[in-house]
Amino acid sequence: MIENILINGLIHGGVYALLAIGFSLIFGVARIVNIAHTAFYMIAAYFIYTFSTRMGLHPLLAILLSVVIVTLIGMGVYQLSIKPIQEHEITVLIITIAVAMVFQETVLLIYGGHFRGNPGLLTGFLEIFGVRVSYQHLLTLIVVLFVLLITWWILLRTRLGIAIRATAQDREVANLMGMNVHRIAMITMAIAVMMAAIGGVLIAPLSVVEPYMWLHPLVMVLAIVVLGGLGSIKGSLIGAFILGFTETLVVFLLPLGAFLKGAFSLMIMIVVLLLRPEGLFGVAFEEER
Amino acid sequence: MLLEVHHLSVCYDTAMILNDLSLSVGEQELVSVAGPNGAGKTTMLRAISGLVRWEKEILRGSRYGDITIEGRVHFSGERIDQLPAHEIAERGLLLCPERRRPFREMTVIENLMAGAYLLKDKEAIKEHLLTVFRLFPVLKERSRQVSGTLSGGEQQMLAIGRALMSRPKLLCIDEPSTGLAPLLRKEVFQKISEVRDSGIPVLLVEQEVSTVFKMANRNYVLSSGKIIAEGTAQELLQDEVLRKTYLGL
Amino acid sequence: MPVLFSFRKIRLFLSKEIFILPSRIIAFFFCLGLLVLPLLIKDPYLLRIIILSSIFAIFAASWDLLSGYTGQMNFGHALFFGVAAYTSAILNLRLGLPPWITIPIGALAAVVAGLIIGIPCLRLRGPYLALATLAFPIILMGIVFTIPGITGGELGVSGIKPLARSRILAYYVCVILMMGLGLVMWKIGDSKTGIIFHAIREDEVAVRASGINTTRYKLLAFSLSGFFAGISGGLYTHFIRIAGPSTLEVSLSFQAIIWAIFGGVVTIYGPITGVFLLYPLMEFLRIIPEIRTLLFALIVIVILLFMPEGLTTWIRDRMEEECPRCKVRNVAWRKACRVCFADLGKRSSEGGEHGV
Amino acid sequence: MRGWGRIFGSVIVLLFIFFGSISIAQDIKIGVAGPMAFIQGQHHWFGAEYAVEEINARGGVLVGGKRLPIKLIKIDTNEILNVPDAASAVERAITRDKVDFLVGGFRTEAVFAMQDVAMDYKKIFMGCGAAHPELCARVAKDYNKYKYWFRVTPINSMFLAKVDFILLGMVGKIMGMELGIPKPKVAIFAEKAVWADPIVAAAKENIPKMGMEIAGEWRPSATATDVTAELSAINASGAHIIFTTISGPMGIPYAKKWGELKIPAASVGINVEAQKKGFWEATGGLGNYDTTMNTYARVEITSVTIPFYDKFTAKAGEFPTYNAGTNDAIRILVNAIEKAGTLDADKLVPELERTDFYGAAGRIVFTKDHDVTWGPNFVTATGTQWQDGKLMCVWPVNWEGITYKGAVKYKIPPWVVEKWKKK
Repeated sequence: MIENILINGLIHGGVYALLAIGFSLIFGVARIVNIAHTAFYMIAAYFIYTFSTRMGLHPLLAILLSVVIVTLIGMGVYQLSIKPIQEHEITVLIITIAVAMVFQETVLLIYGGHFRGNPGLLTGFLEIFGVRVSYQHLLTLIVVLFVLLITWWILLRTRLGIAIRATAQDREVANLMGMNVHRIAMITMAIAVMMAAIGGVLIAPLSVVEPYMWLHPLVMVLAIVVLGGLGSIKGSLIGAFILGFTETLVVFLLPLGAFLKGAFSLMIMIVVLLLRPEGLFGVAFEEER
Repeated sequence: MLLEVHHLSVCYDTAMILNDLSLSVGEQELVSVAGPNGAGKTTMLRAISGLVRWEKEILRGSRYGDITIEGRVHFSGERIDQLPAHEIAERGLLLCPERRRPFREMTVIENLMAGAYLLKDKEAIKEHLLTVFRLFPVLKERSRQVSGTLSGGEQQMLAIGRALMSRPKLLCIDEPSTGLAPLLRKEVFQKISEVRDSGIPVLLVEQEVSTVFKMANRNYVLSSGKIIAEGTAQELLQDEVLRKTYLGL
Repeated sequence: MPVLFSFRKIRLFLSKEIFILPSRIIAFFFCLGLLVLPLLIKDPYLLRIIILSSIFAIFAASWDLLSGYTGQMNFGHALFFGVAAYTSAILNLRLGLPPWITIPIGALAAVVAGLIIGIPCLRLRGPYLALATLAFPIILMGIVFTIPGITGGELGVSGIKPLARSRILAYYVCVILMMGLGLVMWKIGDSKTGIIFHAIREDEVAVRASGINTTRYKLLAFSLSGFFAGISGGLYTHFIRIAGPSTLEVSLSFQAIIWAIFGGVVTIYGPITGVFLLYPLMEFLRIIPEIRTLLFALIVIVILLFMPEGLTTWIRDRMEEECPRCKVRNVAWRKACRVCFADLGKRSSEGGEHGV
Repeated sequence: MRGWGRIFGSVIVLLFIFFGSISIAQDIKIGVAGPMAFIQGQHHWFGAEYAVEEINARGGVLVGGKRLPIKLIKIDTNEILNVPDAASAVERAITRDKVDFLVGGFRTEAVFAMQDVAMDYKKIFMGCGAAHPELCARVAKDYNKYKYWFRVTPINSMFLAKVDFILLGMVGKIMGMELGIPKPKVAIFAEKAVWADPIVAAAKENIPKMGMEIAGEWRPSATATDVTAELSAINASGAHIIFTTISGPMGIPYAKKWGELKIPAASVGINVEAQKKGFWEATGGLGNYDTTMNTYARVEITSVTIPFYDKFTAKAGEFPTYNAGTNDAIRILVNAIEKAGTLDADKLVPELERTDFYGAAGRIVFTKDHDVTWGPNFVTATGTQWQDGKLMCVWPVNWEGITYKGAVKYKIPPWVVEKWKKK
């Protein structure tokens, strides 16, 4: 039981972290609430389905192709439909909703509303203390943690990472330090979409691939970034694991209330906001400009 | 002259913040600009460093109305008022903004590295870091601390240090003494004159006239977006009207 | 003769207040058109589309009243709609109350919901508020599913009395309510309260500093908006004759935002225009059902890329101009203001100083 | 003057509507209402097309000495996403496309709304997709208004539960015989949805009566995508059988994880995803041995079942699910029209009430409240099990004297046998 909670919590938390960190980065760097963020995750899952199940490519090649294509799509969307009207924050919001709708409808048109599954790289399971854990889960866990570590390293240790974080915290000062905020926003968009795509590719074998699979993660990601504090990367990471574990715990400990896991996570978010209106690691608003 | 500002005017919608302002800063100089609240001191620095243009671009077409900028700014003989802020920084004009604004979630050392963004040479970065640490030993002590938790004085040192990391040709500092205790103010001003002495000219905007005028080579007095007086500390402080009305002495 | 007198009064009113601005002329003929339409065309399907458009127009305008005017971004506007829909449906089904009682009670329930979420959300600002409000309908949906005995779970509450005996009657109820409530909301936006709402959006700290209790005004905005959204929710329930979880879905909240921003916010008439263009558009696109939503989304993207401030705002700014002195709107080609006769010539940088 | 004009105008409009729908008809228009972007709507459509192709091939429907062809109108209700959209779509089809009859419907919340619209226009609506009893209970409550509604598929959710328990009992009995488990433990695994509630309640009451034991109850969200947690808990509870009630997408990850982790409990009940052909691909074959209730199966329920099943599968690339009942619905409708010799709905209703029709799903006879009759020698529904890539019929086998030709014996998953055989 505890092992299960641990592994499931880590996987959920990890995938949410992949999505939430990207969302948070874009929000910080470009001040965009990107509703389409998890839609990238959805189309990545469809790409991997197409490449591996339909076309029978080697799984690793399929993964690589899916991530690269989705990243390019993400950059295209930013360049064509977000950048031109970036200053109208609320209009950008609608555009991103519409972009998500476009993705969803395109997928629906091509694949229909069928629930698709994708085979994992590995089958079989490992028995740890009498608890069965599938290899696919373990693999996913390792990859998620690995990607998170790489992201962490990029953000913390490289020149680009420092520029991204600086821009996320204060665009104006970053500009003053000689950082080309527009270019950094573009790079950030690419990184964020790539993380979402990796999340989608990883989740495809564990879950159902369907055109609406972006909605629940979207709500969760929004809850996570608010919980952790908008624009705070540390907050997103910790928030993701808090809510990932909350979901898992609710499922395990309240068998009758498993359908409440979404509502539960959101209530946690609201309670945190009541105590700390700027989220766990957010900057109090008087400070920001 | 290193920096020359000619007839600069800035309007936010219909409100005129700067009105035909001209000033200049020479090599090796520390120049101060003083004036009452709302005189347009901060806007002047933001206009020179390219932030007003940036703001104009961001607010374009929104309901907050348009920003208009007129006039010319020359830096090392090159016209820079049409350049975006990050390119102005690339040319060596750095602004240390009002209220210090460190990258709060990042540590002191990361803040300094962010300041060194324009440099690609690792050796040069190391060298500049040593220089900054020599100037502000306190930053070395706190280098692993998250900057949001520093005291106000330390944050000010960090902000100046961050701007110095890219070895600017001109450092503009906006109101460094705000919210600091008198003792700390003195220390900050001391550091700023050390910066000038190390060969980096400084354009300093400050309300705390008594200290600044003495240490600056030349001073300007700004009111309602216009330069109303210019000169050394002695010249300006002799003028009774100026002292009473504009400098509050 | 009194009749003649009132006729002249009407004509005076029309020429002084309506036919002075293109936007008002358009609004006038739009309303007139809606009122006479059923006399000419009795197609129930057409009437249905206009009825639903009217209902959603109230809904979108109420979002504007809250989020557009005060800047309190509400991502969970469906909460009001759903609360009112369920309340009126259950009252009608269990107690057999007629629609004209259940709809106002439902709206009051939505006001209560507005207060319940408004109070904890008062401390939140900007995107935090937006994302927190998104959560409430989802939480409520969780509750709806936990008590299926009352709410019917995923099946919803059905077997409700229709809004009116005939389609035309329902049409007039909805259309007239839409116009009336739209006018009321517009007046609120123009009143002193509305100006304070504006001010809260622009700079809340400054408003508080000038001695105004912003908390009270924000709660007022939440309850007013909740009330109007609630009316639309009640109308919807009685028209469709079912209240189900679809009234609480995230997509409905997003729909409201799309309509409002497409039309242009902080105007009230913008969201109404948005609904009256986009809802029938969606119906028209039924001719190509496969790509209907896709086309809808693409149209929204393209139009907003060209008119980021919304459709009506874009058009209005090309037809009309605000007098810099007395803030009254004028036709763009007028040379002097129609009220204070201030010069409306092209403003230059000196022109700004003239005004001061 | 104006008043007269208005009355005159409306009379003309009314006459136009009146004659427009009845006398000028060159063909019979049947609206197929369903979420066309989704598999449910596609089954509605393919089922209807299959029936209409055959009927039109033999010349159409004989009405009053004339043969009229049937024209199908596709009504994309978008009902899964948008309920008012569904009602509008139906009204559009009735007023614009002038459909004479309606078949289809899926999401219960939307079907209620569509039913109301159809009844307002007195259009016969043959439901093929929503199982809620209330839909037919309305006929009993307000006969004059709702008499135009008939349900062809699926069977009422009450009977759905009944079949469900029969399947469970069968598996329990086989496990008892083959593995020597005297009192199998049953884990109740049902999605959290209203339609599943009565089944769960009945399960809690019936399972002990059936000589079995309840190991626990798990109710994940209908839209859950990962049920590893629940399955681990079931594994720990020592259950021998998992009694499933799943209609949502969760059916895929459930079966996948069940097969992958080799949870030692036979899975039986309702899993709508397992009724579909894509299930095998979606689970990567891990859903082998999952058993679900079904409407059709490739067995001889009646003489028309297998041809229908094969042609449908060839055409749609999918096994027919209950939504494909539009096929039987249209045939029933056509029979009634030919017998009554009219398209007048009021005259057709009594004729439809007298229906006794051997369709692909079995012998269809309507109850007093226009629901499809369930029972031996009527529509029974089927039990199907995935056996190595094929969906086999495993029930009814020797039930009330009925065995459909082609049905096979239920197989206990080998890992379940392995786990419990030794004891």
